[in-house]
Amino acid sequence: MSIELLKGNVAFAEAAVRAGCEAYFGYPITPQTEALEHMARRMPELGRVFVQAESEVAAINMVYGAAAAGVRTMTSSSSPGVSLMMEGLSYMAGSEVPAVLVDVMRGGPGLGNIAPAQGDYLQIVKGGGHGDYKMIVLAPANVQEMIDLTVLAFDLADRYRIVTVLLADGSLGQMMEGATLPPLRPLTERPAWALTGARERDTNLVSSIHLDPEELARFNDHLQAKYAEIEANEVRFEEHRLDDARVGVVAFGTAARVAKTAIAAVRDEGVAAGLLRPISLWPYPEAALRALAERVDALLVVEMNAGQMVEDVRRVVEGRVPVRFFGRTGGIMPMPEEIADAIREVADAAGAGAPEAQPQEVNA
Amino acid sequence: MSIELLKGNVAFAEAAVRAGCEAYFGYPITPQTEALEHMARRMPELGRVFVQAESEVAAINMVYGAAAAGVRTMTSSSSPGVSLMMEGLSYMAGSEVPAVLVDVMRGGPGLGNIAPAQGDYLQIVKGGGHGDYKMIVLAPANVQEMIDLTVLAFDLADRYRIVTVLLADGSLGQMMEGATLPPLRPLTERPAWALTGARERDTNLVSSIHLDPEELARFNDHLQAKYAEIEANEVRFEEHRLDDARVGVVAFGTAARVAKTAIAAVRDEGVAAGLLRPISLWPYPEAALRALAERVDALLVVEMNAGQMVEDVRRVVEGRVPVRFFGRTGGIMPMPEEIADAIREVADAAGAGAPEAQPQEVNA
Amino acid sequence: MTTDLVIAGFGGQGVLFAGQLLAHAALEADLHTTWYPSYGPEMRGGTANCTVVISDQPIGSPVVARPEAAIVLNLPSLDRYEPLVRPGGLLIVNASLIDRDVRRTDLDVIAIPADDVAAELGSPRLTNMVLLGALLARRPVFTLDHVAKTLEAVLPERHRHLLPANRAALERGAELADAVEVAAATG
Amino acid sequence: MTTDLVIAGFGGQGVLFAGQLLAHAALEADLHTTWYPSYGPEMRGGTANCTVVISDQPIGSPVVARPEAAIVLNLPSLDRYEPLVRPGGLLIVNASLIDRDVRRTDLDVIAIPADDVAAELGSPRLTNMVLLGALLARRPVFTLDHVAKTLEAVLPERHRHLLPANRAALERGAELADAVEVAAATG
Amino acid sequence: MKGTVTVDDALCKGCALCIPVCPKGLLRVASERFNARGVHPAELDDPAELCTGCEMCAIACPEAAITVYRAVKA
Amino acid sequence: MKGTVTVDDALCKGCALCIPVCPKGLLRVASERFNARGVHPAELDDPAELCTGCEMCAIACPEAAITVYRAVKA
Amino acid sequence: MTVLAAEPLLTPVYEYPKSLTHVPTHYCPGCTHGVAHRLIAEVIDEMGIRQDTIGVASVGCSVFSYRYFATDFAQAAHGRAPAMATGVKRANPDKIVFTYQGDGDLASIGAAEILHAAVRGENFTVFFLNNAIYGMTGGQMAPTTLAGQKTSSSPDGRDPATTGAPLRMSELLAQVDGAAYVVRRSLHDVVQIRRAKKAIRRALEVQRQGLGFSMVELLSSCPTNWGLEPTAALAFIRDEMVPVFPLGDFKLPAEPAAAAGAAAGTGARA
Amino acid sequence: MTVLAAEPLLTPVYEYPKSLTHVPTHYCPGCTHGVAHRLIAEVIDEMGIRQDTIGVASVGCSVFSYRYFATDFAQAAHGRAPAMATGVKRANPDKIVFTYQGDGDLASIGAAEILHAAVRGENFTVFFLNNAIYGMTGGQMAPTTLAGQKTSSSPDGRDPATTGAPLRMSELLAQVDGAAYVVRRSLHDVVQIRRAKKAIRRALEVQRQGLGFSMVELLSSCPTNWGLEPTAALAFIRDEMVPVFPLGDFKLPAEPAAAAGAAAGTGARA
Ligand SMILES: Cc1ncc(C[n+]2csc(CCOP(=O)(O)OP(=O)(O)O)c2C)c(N)n1
Ligand SMILES: Cc1ncc(C[n+]2csc(CCOP(=O)(O)OP(=O)(O)O)c2C)c(N)n1
Ligand code: SF4
Ligand code: SF4
Ligand code: SF4
Ligand code: SF4
Ligand code: SF4
Ligand code: SF4
Ligand SMILES: [Mg+2]
Ligand SMILES: [Mg+2]
Repeated sequence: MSIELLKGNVAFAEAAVRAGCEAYFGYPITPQTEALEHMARRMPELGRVFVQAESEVAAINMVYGAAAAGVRTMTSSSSPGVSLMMEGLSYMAGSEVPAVLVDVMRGGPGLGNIAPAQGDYLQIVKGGGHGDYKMIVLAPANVQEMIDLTVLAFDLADRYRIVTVLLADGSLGQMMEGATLPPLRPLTERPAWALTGARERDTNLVSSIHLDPEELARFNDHLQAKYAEIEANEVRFEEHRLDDARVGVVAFGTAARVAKTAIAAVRDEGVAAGLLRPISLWPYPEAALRALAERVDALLVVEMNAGQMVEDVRRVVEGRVPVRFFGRTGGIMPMPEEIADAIREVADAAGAGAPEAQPQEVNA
Repeated sequence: MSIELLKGNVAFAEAAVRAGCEAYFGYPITPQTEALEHMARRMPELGRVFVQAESEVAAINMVYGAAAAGVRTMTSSSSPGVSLMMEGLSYMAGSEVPAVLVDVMRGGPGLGNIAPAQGDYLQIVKGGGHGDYKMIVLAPANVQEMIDLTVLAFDLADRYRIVTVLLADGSLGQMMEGATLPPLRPLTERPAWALTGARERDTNLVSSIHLDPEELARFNDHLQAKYAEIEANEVRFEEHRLDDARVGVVAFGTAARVAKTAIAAVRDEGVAAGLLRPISLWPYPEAALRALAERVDALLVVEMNAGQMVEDVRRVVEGRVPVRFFGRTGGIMPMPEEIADAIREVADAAGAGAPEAQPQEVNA
Repeated sequence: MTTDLVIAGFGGQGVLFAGQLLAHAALEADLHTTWYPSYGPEMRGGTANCTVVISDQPIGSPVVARPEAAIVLNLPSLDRYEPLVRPGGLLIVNASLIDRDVRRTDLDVIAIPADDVAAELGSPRLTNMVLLGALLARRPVFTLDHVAKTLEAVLPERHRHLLPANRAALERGAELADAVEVAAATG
Repeated sequence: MTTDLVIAGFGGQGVLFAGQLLAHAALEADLHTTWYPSYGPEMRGGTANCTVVISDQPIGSPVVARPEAAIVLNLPSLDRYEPLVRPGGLLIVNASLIDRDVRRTDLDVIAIPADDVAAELGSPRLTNMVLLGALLARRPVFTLDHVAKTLEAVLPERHRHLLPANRAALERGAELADAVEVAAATG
Repeated sequence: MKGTVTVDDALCKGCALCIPVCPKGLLRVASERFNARGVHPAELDDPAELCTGCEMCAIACPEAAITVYRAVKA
Repeated sequence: MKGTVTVDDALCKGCALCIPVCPKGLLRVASERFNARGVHPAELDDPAELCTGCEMCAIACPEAAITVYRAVKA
Repeated sequence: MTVLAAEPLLTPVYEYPKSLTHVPTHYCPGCTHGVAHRLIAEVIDEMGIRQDTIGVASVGCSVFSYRYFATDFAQAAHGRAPAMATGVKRANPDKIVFTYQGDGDLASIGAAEILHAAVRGENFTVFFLNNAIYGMTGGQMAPTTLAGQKTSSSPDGRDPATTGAPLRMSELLAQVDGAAYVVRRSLHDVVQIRRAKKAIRRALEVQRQGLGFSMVELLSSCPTNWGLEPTAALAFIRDEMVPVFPLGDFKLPAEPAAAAGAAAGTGARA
Repeated sequence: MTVLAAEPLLTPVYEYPKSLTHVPTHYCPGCTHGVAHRLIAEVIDEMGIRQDTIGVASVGCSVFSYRYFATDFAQAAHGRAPAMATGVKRANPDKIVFTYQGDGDLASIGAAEILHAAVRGENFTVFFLNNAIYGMTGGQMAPTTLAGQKTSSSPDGRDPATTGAPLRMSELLAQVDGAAYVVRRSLHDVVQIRRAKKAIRRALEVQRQGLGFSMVELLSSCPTNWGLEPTAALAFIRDEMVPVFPLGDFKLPAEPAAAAGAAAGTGARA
């Protein structure tokens, strides 16, 4: 369990292997291809399944099949490839199979570029596929979390029979950082509902069709009840220097880690800023955010997009406190200096700026 | 310009023809197939392009091509088919080509069923594809609007070089109602940016790639500026019996028209309910909703899904007034009686119930 | 003033067309109308039904939980719609295919052996018109004449020769309905 | 205490590996570190660079707008990074490929003909190590020894024989840097 | 009697595909009665006990509605 | 002189594909100089004016960097 | 053994297959989807593999086929059954996996998935019901629709100039090295049905032997959307479809020597 | 006419094509994508159709091909160039439309789109650059990767047992009635390059005559991801690829009589 210098893409792939992923299906796309390449080597080595699919459409439907067969399975891709998976993801939700998807986001829309971005928040968190469904969405902010949250993703997927998404970005995929890999876990048992041949049991069916509206409505009620349970149990977030904060920064993933550097900088000037970092983007840390909104003077949402999560923040905060947004698009990582400037501005506007900029007590 | 009894699917298809649609590409799917079938007959009749694509993936990319060539073009589909178009739609946003997409929504998630639903709100309105992009989304509530908004969709698409979506549901597609078709318009000229061969001009390029992050960021800024312009100019909504309303119902499409029947019923009992019906789901009628929230005691959002637009309502209302939700999933249309019950409950809870249920003045 | 009704039977029994004819007639009479179909899972031979709403006001919901009238052409449709018709409403039953009695006593029930009547009139395809005639006898939203004229307008050229037979079926249905006393008091 | 730097050049000049070596060395020394690469659009022969941050604290941003040090291996990289290095920072220039002078006067500039030195040492692949040696002379985050040991640990077996040459390159680079006076005052 | 067949009324859709394939012409549509799905089912009309149990009808039936029996030497 | 060629330095990537195809072996890599993209470009080395303008080199060049000239009877 | 009458003793020689569920199908009267189901079920019975078999239903009229087979089943997205089956089979290499797909599903939207399943030599079996039309959605043109055939999306008959000529998938997939067994049969009469059953058996045997991708294309009727009576629909298959989609063995496994005697890719009529 | 020296008068016989933009490419040194570009541009020049031509770039190393051609251009989503080109061409029936696609793009993710463009007989031209690898994403296995070939996603060499054998798209598409002209050429030496150019010309002529779908497959090098020097990469095409992907004419238009003399579908080497 020693610390190794690991590339994010390799880290999550190997973490999946350690978590007992038995079948990987994927299609190359920058900036996550190293993960597929890692799996191409590792899975056959362990006698597990690696298939380079003909497309992302095929990949997600292969995952669907392997998941229906009851094995831990996954795919990984990046934004355009993930867009091609929307139908498949909706089907998987509609038949309640567990699986893990890693989206290493890049600049969009369209072909865009291969630089890091967070432009798929709405697509992944709100459901880019048709119908009412949710996926658990986990947002790592460093290579260690790429590992830990991948393992957690498999566990949550199985526990709730749901697709769990690791929503990373090109920066987390491409960067190297010190991190520790967990030991290799034994493979999981096939669940009772899985398709393994109807030997000594009734036949099993994995399907998302409910032609009768009343029946489909009941199924949807069941899904919604499950989602409510997940909302009650699986919220995850990090609070960073929030104890005395007057300005709350809300950010996830890479934007959050850059924001930490910015917060350190403005703290040195006496601006009491802190960070709420949602780790689970769904379920969203609504209670924590609401509580934060009660105690700070203003919120600043920082994202590597044109403003997506900020909609959720506004929805949850319900006007309790001004919500400002700072974003960079195009695959540009915001620089700590830019974020610090934004924090200063928000603080000044809210009367929570640095001591010299305003008269009231700082040590309050 | 006489009133005809028209099926919704046929109505919007013929409206597209009249609006000068030169190329239709589609793939059969219930409950919108009549539109494709209508186009299969009408387009060749007029010497225009009809292609039954091999899939929805192909259909949207054919639309992309025809749009790039500068002709009015469209496709239509239903929920699972629309999910397959997400990559293509993101590309089209990324290269700013105009086109019209009609989504005749059905019960989901997955294969679900073919009954009417509104479960694609988030997918269509928030962007089911990757990256930061928007589509203008128009929600008809009767067959006449299936026609009028289709014509408008083409005009808006061209004006802003954007994909405009007609977000209908199986009920609007399948029902027949009296409606008037507009006269056949002349075909539009090819715009200057279109791909028509570089004769007596520089070469044109239709592309969504911007490898340099700064360049892509600038492009995104341009997109966002365009979106802001659309938000300023293209908000559309209907206010129904809101003048004296104490309970505001917010609903779109079929849910809204059923709600009208419910409102009539509760009004007869003295419950002062009214309806705000967003016609443009993006841009969303935020100002109208905010104003409404200032003057009613409570809002009730009614949708044929598990609660999607209600997120936007909550975001906009910012806690000004309680927001309640009533929804039916599975392809079930809510019955007027159910909605009336929900209105009564909300009214009672907010102290805006029927006269006998509460003491205060009714004529206020 | 709003009338709403359901016409239900097997696919192929002409229930959808009968509803459309009513809707067309309504439009011809400058009324508002909606026609809304629904099908069972079978590819053919399964159930089909449609809801027609006719009103002098713009119509909200095109579906109704409890229709004011129902025409049922087969047993599954009777089973499904008998409990739903509004108290005091109208229930028209195709007695040729349905041999059970209607259980509710708060409805105006008209049972007509419509398939047999249609056969007598020379075509099994007239069943729906016979029943429609019965409906119009009880709910005179339009005259038979108006409906027959509408039929003339909507029938494709190649089917025009069927007009007299259709008219006869409408009339026969109306006659048979007129012969039935209004049974139920308004609930 | 945080050090951040950029290493930039053509793809194939070993800039990514040089950065990784620093990151490995940092980890070996129980420090926090991030390595972050970036490439130009060319499939090969284009530009490549990496940012390395080393700190005794957890690292926020893996990229820096204004690095504290930069090693530039070709002219486009000098053009790009010269304006960005923090005032008073360190700029190490591969003089073999860059014939223009550094314009800024508020930097500690070390120009080394690293390709030529590498050629002298017997392999054109040692350019990056020569420049790294120069960096370590000016920013003694680790000893040359520590870096050489790290190299031993990370080099795949089949490349182990290159260790002595690499070590020599590091040392030669350090020597050449030591020979250059610290020019700029802290801006 | 060499063989006989039964038609499962619950499964039969009255498609009549079994009828022309019987080499002896022993099957007919029961046009005087409906089954539960509202169609006239097929039935064996073999007063002379000509059925050979050749299975042709069963092979043609899309609903697997026909069971074929053959006489065994007792 | 029957022909000659020029190599566009701005386009040449130094891939050397033109070199083996010249029937007269007249092209070489200019290993003593770099072009702006940092590679050694190809160049004609034809002091004896042997080039026939046969175009082989140009046909092989992926960058369309070579222009071929042929002598015309003046 | 059921005894019908006292004398003589009558033994059932053809009974409802054990691998069907006794649920009445939703297919139109006379639709040969039902025949295909029955044949597959009979073969599963005969091979004794019901408990080891996993089916993958597609989207088309056969979307509910999972209701009728007494085996484990998955229901795939439109066109993606071969991808889903890849996942199912790779996770269950010792089970028998089959897909059941229509011509719209397999030859149109799912063209990439079927081709690549064949290319990879996925060791499962595809039952490809070609009825030259989109049945479920009400009769639109399929890639296999005949030239001149009227459908709801080719109202004047399919025009090869704008929509192409019928696509012969068996011939196409037989080109691919990973395909072990690719044949076309028809369901239009008793003789053909018997041949079809043999092919179904052979395909599942090929899978059991691990020889790679196997596919049985079955020409099937759609009386409803063709607008023909059930028997006329069978005649349509025989007279109109078979000439365009010749019956035959397009790819047979190398060993053991092909029993049917037809060489791979010859397309000789069976 | 440029004059280089005074005596003798030198006339350019080979010049930079007018249909290229003079923008230096981003391709790796020695990559034959550049050769293909040049040939297409030369043919466009010779046919005088630059102002009537619309290209559709795909996603792969050639994603930026729009930068290099001096014609109108669209940039399609990965694999979807044939669908996009269908839209472009149907809206511009009198223009010359071509797609430029790699083997990952055309044979893998875009398999359905290319097949159906061919089935419909779409009247545009496809230039299919087969380099047996995914160049742009750094060298993963393609459907055309040779058996045993090491790539970053087949690190021990492509194993036909689990990943299938190389897919021959030209042979496959030639099966389809809508395909008018389908040939394979190579870019590995001057003779082959000349033949390739002729085929490119022929394909565009076929389109100009409205005969239907045309495709020229070009065996191309990827020195970078094959890990070979440019010249060694050309030898790899000749020695390793050509035996698996035989050069030849797989489909020629019925009339006028095929000039090359090779019968459709014979796969005879050119
Ligand atoms: C993504 C998607 N697109 C379209 C449909 C609608 N759809 C259902 S079945 C079908 C075609 C079925 O035709 P075929 O595969 O030939 O089967 P058949 O009904 O003829 O047996 C289509 C287009 C769908 N369910 N999903
Ligand atoms: C939907 C989608 N999936 C994956 C990618 C990533 N991608 C870009 S190019 C490419 C493969 C290119 O290979 P090929 O088509 O053979 O072209 P080459 O680079 O070899 O010329 C892939 C997988 C993408 N851009 N979009
Ligand atoms: S078993 Fe043979 S003889 Fe008997 S009814 Fe059936 S087809 Fe006729
Ligand atoms: S073939 Fe079968 S379903 Fe059809 S009529 Fe005969 S027994 Fe009935
Ligand atoms: S034109 Fe011919 S002879 Fe002249 S340099 Fe080129 S290849 Fe050699
Ligand atoms: S082939 Fe072209 S690019 Fe390559 S070295 Fe020769 S001139 Fe330069
Ligand atoms: S629609 Fe056609 S294919 Fe579908 S069940 Fe009916 S007859 Fe069979
Ligand atoms: S990666 Fe390969 S295909 Fe791409 S440009 Fe380089 S050599 Fe050519
Ligand atoms: Mg079909
Ligand atoms: Mg390639």
